[in-house]
Amino acid sequence: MPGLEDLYREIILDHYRNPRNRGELDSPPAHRVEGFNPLCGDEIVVYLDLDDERRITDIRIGGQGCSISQSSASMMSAAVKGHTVEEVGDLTRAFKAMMSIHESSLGGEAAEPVELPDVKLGDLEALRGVVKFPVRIKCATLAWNTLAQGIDEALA
Amino acid sequence: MPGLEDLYREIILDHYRNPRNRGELDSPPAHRVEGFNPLCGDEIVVYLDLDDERRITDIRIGGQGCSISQSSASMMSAAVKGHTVEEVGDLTRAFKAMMSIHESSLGGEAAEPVELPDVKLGDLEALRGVVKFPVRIKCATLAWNTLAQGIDEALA
Amino acid sequence: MALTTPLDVDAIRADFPLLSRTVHDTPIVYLDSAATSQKPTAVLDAMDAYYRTVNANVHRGVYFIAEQATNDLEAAREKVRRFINASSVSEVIFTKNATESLNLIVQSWGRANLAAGDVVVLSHMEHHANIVPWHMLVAERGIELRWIPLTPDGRLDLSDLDALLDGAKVLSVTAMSNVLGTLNPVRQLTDAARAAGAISIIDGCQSVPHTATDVQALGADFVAFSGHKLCGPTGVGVLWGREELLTAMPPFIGGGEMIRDVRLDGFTCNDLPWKFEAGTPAIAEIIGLGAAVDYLTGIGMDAIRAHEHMLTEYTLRTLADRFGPDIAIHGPSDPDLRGGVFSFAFKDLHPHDISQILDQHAVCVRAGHHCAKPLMKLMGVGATARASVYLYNTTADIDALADALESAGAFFAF
Amino acid sequence: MALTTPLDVDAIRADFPLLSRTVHDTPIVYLDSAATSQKPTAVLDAMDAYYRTVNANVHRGVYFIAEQATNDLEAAREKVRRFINASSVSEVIFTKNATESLNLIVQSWGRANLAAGDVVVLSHMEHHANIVPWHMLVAERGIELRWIPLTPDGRLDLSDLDALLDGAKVLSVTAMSNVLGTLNPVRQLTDAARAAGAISIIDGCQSVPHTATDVQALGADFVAFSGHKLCGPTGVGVLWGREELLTAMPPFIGGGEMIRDVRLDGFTCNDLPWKFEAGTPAIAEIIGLGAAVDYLTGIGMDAIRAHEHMLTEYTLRTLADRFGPDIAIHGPSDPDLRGGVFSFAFKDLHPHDISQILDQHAVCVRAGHHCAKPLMKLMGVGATARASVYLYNTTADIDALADALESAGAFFAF
Ligand SMILES: Cc1ncc(COP(=O)(O)O)c(C=O)c1O
Ligand SMILES: Cc1ncc(COP(=O)(O)O)c(C=O)c1O
Repeated sequence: MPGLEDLYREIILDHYRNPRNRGELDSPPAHRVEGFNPLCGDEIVVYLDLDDERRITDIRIGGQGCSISQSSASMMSAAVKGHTVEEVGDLTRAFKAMMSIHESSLGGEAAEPVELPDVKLGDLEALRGVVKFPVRIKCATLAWNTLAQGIDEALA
Repeated sequence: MPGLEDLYREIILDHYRNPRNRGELDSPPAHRVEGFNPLCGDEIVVYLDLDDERRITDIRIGGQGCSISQSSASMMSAAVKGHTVEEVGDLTRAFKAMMSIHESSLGGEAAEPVELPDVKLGDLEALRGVVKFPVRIKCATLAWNTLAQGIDEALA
Repeated sequence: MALTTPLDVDAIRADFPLLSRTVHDTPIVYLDSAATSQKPTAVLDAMDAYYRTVNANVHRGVYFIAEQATNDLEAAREKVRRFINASSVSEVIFTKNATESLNLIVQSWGRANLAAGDVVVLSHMEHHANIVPWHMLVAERGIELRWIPLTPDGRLDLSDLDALLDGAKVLSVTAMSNVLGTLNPVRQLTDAARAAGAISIIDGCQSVPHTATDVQALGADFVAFSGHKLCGPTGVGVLWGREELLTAMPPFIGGGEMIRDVRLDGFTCNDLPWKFEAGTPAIAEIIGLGAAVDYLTGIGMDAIRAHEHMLTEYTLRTLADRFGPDIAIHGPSDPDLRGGVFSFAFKDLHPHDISQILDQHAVCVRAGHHCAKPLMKLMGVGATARASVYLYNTTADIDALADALESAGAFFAF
Repeated sequence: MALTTPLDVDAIRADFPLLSRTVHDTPIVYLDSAATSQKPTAVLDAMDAYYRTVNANVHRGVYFIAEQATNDLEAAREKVRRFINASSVSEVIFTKNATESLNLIVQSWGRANLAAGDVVVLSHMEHHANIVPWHMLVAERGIELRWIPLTPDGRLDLSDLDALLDGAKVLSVTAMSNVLGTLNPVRQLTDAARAAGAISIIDGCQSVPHTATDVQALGADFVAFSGHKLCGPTGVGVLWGREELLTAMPPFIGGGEMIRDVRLDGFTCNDLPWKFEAGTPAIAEIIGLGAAVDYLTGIGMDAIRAHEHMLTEYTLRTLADRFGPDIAIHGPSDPDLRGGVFSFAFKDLHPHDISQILDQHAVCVRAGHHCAKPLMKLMGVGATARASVYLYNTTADIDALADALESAGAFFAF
């Protein structure tokens, strides 16, 4: 049986207590995008600055949510800042692959082995335990889905 | 357990084989009314002549149905011909009272003891066994409900 | 002060198989009956017996088991009629859940009776099931929605009710909030609606399972509720409506059972209640619901309310005693004004995290927006944690909740 | 000539508790599976186990049993997806029955896409569930209905199909007639519809339980069927639709589960499939349906079709041999063109009377219009008697039917 320590790693609690890149950016010029978790009511707002080289020069996180969604957003913001959207795409795929075993089986689809992009997840590894708590996977992926949508919109 | 002989009395089969007052009347002057049993598809057409004294001077039965609905219509036609609508009303109430124990419990309502009008049912008594076959009650009452509707319409 | 209950809760608990299971090696503490209730053996047995010995399609078969299936289904309708004191079985329509019941009203009565600019009055504490169907009609028809506000302690603020109802065609409100526990003054509301010339619709999801219901005394035109919250199975709900209105309404779903005649060029509707029951009904579930109302009637709805009143008093007092300012329970503080649904904020913990940690102690509470996002917004929160009780809960369950909250507080202390 | 079956029917019969009951002291002979099937123990046990050990509301709970209930429900969706070879679980929508599935298409897709004068093509052999919803749209929108006629032996007469489809927006037909047993050439129909620029809707109520179904190979846009006819419980149906169409469609029933956000001034919809599943789902029933498709898959749909093909041959031959011109079986006489549904006229007996007398011999057949009144009118009858078989029926059941018919003939001989 998975225990609480699998879910609430120390580093997660640290990001929850001390969220990185919390706040807002003026929009415009920043791009602003909202995400919802329809199941629990968590909401996130991501503010993005992209430069001409498709690099995330700044990012801020607003909204409210549980320790998992907040810490995931905080870690994400730290991990993507300064990176190009291509690099962020790889990181997103790697992160979602880490989560996907359960996300897809929740949806009921067969668990296909996923080819991970060759990317270091770093601190984000701490969220691996979330897959043992399928309901919480959507908490962990909310920020990432919202970021992906924001990038799409900003580049459109 | 009720047996077939409770349902298919000889007199019922006789009316089924040799239906009385089968046919049509010119309409107008006759009043024509249709009835449906939505459950089984039985259909009945009643043609009525009423005189100025609210007396059924003639009646004809058309349509198609099972032995119970056909014989009930045939017996009804014989029983009401020549009677006033008031007399027919009493007869209808008496007949439906005979059927009602089960009709109402089918509908789920409490079986109230019913005060029968002081009316001789005659041959119609043969249909008493139908109450033991609740699904068939609607076969037996179809003609009567259709007649009542026709009288209402004719007098309206 | 000792609190007493009229119920033999030990005996009742033995009727509910799920309550004897464990979670993480700990006996389960089920405090989520506002989401769905547990089911007594009597209900499960009624459905199982139906499938094993009676199962046949209804309303059309002449043969023995088909007749019996029809009788069993219609007998369940009569049980529900009695349970809510409807004046006729024609007024008891089986749906798949309360959400469908409410949509049926909006899409049938609403489409037939409401035009652009017509006003429908809702409240800020409605469940999405009593909001979204109206939003859909706003989009389609241009009707206007007005909202009854709330007092700071989570009751309906009726000070401007007459103004809100002025010119309105419909008042649609919940009898009891599934978030705040608030019991609304239904009769006062339906009287005011009638005086204003509006029909009234009562969402009885949270009240019908927990208090004696007399639809005639409520003075409403429609009442909707679900089977699964009142010890019945999933897959069945009820719409009660006044016969006069139901008779005048166009059909909602078309198909078998609901017709008198079908031709290539049109159809005519069957009588009530079947006019609104197209297709093969949820036969086993309706029979299960009949068994559920028998079960609840056997125990007594007034006794159930008294038991939950006691638990409400105990819960409010216990949580306040043990956590003081660290806990805030939303909704009225007077147990006479509320049912056994307790949404709370605890320290600065997120409801999701609270529920997760409580689960480790086998304590089941819900965390989320409870399908009441407009209320969440009004309360200034994204979600709440919610514990809710039913006839099978005990003061020991509340103690377990408090103990588990204590460890949650400790776990997240920083 | 001996007929063989790939099924171990004795073993299968032992799985269905109802088949061991007696009626009037005679072992039951159940020949009404076209109305509803009997249920195997595996299905009843799955639902019972759910209620006894898992029961909790889905999609919103963090605690253990709520998570398990959600997993069980979504696992059942995946089972159904595999059973019909849908490309994604997003395309598998749970409804209360096939009737609701068809109404969902008409009221959501139809209202969004059809205007006055638009043509919908149906057939003369449709069930009311695939007629009345369209009549309702005729009344609301002024769409036009066209009807595919039938050949004298009860097949679709497709000689003018292209003309019927000319300019049509929708073709909606049954894959198999619930009266005549006719198996329609679905792929030919959907191809013709696509060529004409129409979407196609397949009523799979009678085909999905009895033959292997691959919704992608059918070439249709929507397929509707009910759980209760395929060994599943009452209270659950399925709508499969192509994701692209479902995504573009407006919601049908509004409430919890189907939303992403709700505000005072509007709402946004959730993703598929939940967008079309408002309110608490029929959780236990969906799980039961999952167990049913597991059961059928375990036996093998091709083997079931082969068994029923054998029974069809046996039935047609036996009734003809024993009653000659006294019996007329409607529909195609080639077992390759039909399933195991046998509507018949016997002497000049009314179907009601036939069924009544058969019941005395514990033989269960249906009598009535089978929710196909336009077809009855075309056939020139008010009703038919109908026997129908499934995987658990045997040639002995057909012999019992013939014996009982013989006594019915004798009883009414005059
Ligand atoms: C061909 C056909 N379509 C539709 C239906 C309607 O199914 P349900 O009553 O389960 O909604 C049936 C069964 O009654 C049927 O046989
Ligand atoms: C107040 C209220 N209304 C409506 C509903 C919807 O009920 P269901 O999901 O059974 O349709 C609920 C329960 O979720 C409720 O609590």
